[in-house]
Amino acid sequence: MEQAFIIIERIVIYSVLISALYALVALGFTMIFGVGRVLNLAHGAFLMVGAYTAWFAQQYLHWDLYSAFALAVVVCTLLGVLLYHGLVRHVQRSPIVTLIATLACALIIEELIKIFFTTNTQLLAPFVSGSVEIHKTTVITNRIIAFGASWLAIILFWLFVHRTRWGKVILATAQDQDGAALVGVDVKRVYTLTWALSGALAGIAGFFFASWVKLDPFMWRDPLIISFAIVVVGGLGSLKGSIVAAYLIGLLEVLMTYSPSMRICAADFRCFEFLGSSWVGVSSLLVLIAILFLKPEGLFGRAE
Amino acid sequence: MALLHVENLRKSFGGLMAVKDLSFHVEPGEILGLIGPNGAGKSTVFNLIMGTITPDQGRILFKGRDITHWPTYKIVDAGVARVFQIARYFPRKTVYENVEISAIPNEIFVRSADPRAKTVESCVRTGLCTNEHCPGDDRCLCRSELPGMLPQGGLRRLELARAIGTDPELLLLDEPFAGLSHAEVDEISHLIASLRDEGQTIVLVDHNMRGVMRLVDRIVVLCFGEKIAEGTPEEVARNPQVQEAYLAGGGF
Amino acid sequence: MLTIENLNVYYAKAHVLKNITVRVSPGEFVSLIGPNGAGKTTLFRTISALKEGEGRISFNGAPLPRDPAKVVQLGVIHCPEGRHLFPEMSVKDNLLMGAFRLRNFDPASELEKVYQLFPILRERERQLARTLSGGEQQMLAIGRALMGRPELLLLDEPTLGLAPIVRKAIAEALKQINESGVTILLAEQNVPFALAHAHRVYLLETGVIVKEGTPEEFRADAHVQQVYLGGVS
Amino acid sequence: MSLRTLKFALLGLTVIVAGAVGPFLPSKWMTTLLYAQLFAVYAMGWDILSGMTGQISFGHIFFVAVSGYTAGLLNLYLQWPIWATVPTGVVMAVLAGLLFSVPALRLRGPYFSLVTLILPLAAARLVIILADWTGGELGKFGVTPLCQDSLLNALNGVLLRLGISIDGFRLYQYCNYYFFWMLMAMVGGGLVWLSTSRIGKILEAIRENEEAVEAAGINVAKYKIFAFVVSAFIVGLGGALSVHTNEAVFFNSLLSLTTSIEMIVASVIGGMGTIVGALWGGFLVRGGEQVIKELAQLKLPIGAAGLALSFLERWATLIFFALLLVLLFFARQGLLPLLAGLFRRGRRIRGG
Repeated sequence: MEQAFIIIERIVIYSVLISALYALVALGFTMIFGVGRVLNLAHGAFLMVGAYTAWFAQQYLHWDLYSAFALAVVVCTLLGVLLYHGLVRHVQRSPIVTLIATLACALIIEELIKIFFTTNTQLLAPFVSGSVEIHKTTVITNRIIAFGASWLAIILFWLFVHRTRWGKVILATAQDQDGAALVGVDVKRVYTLTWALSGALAGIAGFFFASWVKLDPFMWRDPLIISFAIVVVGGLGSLKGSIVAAYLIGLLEVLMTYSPSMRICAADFRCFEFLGSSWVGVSSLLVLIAILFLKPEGLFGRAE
Repeated sequence: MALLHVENLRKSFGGLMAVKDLSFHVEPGEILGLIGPNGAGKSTVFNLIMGTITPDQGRILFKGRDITHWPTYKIVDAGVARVFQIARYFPRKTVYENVEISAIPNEIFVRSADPRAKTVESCVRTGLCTNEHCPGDDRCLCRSELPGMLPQGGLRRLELARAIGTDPELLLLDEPFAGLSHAEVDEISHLIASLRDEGQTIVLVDHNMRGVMRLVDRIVVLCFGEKIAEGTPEEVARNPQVQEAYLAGGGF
Repeated sequence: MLTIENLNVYYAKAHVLKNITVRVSPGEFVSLIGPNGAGKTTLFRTISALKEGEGRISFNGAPLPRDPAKVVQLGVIHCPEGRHLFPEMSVKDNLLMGAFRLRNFDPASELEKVYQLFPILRERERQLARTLSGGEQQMLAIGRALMGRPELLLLDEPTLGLAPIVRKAIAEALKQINESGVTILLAEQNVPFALAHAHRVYLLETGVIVKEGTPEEFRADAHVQQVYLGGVS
Repeated sequence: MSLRTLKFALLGLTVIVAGAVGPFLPSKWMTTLLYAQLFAVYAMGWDILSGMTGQISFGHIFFVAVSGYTAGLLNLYLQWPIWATVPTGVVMAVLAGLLFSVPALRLRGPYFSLVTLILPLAAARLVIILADWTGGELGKFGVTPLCQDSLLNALNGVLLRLGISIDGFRLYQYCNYYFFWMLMAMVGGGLVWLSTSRIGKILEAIRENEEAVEAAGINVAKYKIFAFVVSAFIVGLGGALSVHTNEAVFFNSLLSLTTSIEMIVASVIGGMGTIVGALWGGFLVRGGEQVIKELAQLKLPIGAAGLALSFLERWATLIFFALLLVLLFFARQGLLPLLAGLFRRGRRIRGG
């Protein structure tokens, strides 16, 4: 009984922590779709660039952690603007070409990282090392910091969008592009701003994502899938929906880690594990496919 | 027996009742005018008949069969065709190929009659290509022309040819004169009259009375989703309710 | 004030507007009538730089810039067909967005002017724009355009799909707006509405201006009477 | 000349050239072209669905994997012979296509593409979970070869009687090469025929305006599902056969996301929806890859050039992707339509 309670407590704490990071990971992706109707398949690669920038600054330039973090955010912001002006702006009209082009960008970034930093796994130094006890659950301190930072970023973002002039302009453009142009909004500038913001958010998310897991040239795929899943479950372009969805998917993944797994073994000792931690990634993908089939507009989205 | 029966049709979008307990019928060989100001629900009625949207209530009978919940292609197969107000063509196919799609039967594995003869017939009948253009069919003018090069009147003919290509018993025309010049209006209305003379049953939607007065046999007047009058053009024109709600419209 | 000379506009290969020449003087109320698909909306979109065109468009003597934001900055404000409101924003926020071009203004008094014109909007102030009825949405769209303090107001099909009583209210409002000194260019299919308060009228058919004159001349014209004023009665 | 005749002529020409150059190819290039032919089959399979109907699939490699893993694993663990594994693999791919296509009818544009992109990602995870059987990312060797000793001996006998003597490895290569050459020719012929038939006309029309097709009395869903099934059949066939050529189930050849994207690129470069264009695009992509690799391996002793080329070696894949991006940008219309345009203009000049 005692044991069961501890497991439930752990599931709750871990899923609350990781879900905040997931929401942050998806935030920039959601915004770009919400405002410009563009699905940026290079979003995961943005996170990766952020993570590697911070790591590079620490490892080779011997910068302190805060400067490395700042550099990561700046580099990602510039990357967002660069990708928009160099590529997306010209192909935006065809959603399919945009998908192919942004995916190709992600693969190019993956190649670049392979060339410069090899395929070896790297570790990013955490802000604070060590761990703390919450009741009877041990939690790595850095993850609590990531949780706090994620929520801080989300709240600041929300305040920016709803309380500032330029935030409202972004909202207006998202709701009706022609309408915005006709009250005097420079729509191209708004797009540039959203891509810069999306890059910055990806830089922050990349830093914490990397310090949560690890760095390698393939690390962009998971955040991209998480962003998809969250955005699709939450309804494309809805911030509130995204946060709820992030928590659903975070909970599902943590549950998967702690779910009793079934090991089925053949006579020759070849085994197959049903459920359990190796299913963490598969479960959210399957949920994603199921939702797209059943309710293409997302659980919390309105049909367009 | 009437060709088409619409019974107590009702459809609302959000809180707005677009079609309200509408009933009317279409006799074989006649042209029925469905008239009403913008937003009266005329296009919604066509969408309901074609199965693009499903009604909240009521049914639609075509040749005695209930087609209310059929998919569009099946309704077209049964013999109802629609001409859209805004042409919905295949921009990268030639005019001829555009019409050809309608002449191809809905079968993947069964070998069926050659669609060529029917395609040429539809092109010629709507004046899209004249017989000189298609003597042996192969050097037909329509073969090299893309729809984007056609004038408004030509596009309307293309739409008509595509509809006729499906061998319809009932033809629904959605604002056939919209966006046409004065001369083109005359041409298209001659074309519609000639189709009627060949025995084609037609339902024609328009928001303006004048263009259709001399074409139609009977008129149903819609206003805010409701039928407010029905009868011959003369009867309807005399109807005080029509004059008040539609023609006069409180000054405009 | 607004001069359009020999304007040609194409969609892909289709020639939508052919050699259009239109002039609007300060303080005028000019209507542009014509059937569906004649090119009225295209003309408006070209003026407000949402669409490219060949020809000269000048405003107060200078060529009109080819960037929608800059056109608005000059006080040429387009109230588009289909309204293009911000559906998830409140009525008030929609109106305030309308004043985006103004650097310093007093929101309360500007809002008050719009509420005077359309009192119903005051009641709906906090409601989301998408929850309004069609007529209220149209009033909001006009109100939003007014918040930008237009010198020239371009109104595209404001009566589309509206009940006669609402049309009457909008016609009255347009008259007041014009009398307060705003120049109006109105595109309408509903000819009686377009003629009601206009000083001058253009008739556009398949991309060509076929007639220009006063409302009286239009009412007297046999062709206009037969085709656009419903020769039934 | 009708479009169909033109396409068959271009296809025939390509097939004849590919067949004729075979004996003159050095071993390395023969392998490259062998895989180029396989890839061309994938690209044509993709084109009949995505190029023709406009439902852009990002994850067609999924159907390669379903068929390839089915065939390979049945052969490895149950010792099924080739004549049983390949049809079973293809049937599984077709079933997967059918199962996927019905609910996918609800999805439009980018949503459809997204779901197809997720399929191979999910499959990759499953392959890794089942690594004890599938070999995970490393793959599993020991699949029965397509060209078995008995077949090679028989071939050798025939050739000897004709007075030709070929050494064992070369013969083995020839066998595989011409096997895929035949597959490419048959698939190409079948798909060119289908794409220029009435069915092809309808598939193209669906790409341009679905509503108008429905209004013409045609069941769009039925045709979309049909295209999906044909497409899954073709790429499934290629996948199952490739497993027997490689004599292994390789994660990288059966489930690589890059290959999935390359199918799109091949078809776009060649001209979407033209089939023959996809075939050419397939050769260009695989050939181009090899050319870049070859260039990268050239080590010239002369200063700057030598440096530049050894630099290329590490950058080969990256340069390849960048080139693809550039091609996507500038050759969006595709090679075949470009040629057809020139051809038409030429005829007009001659005629008028």
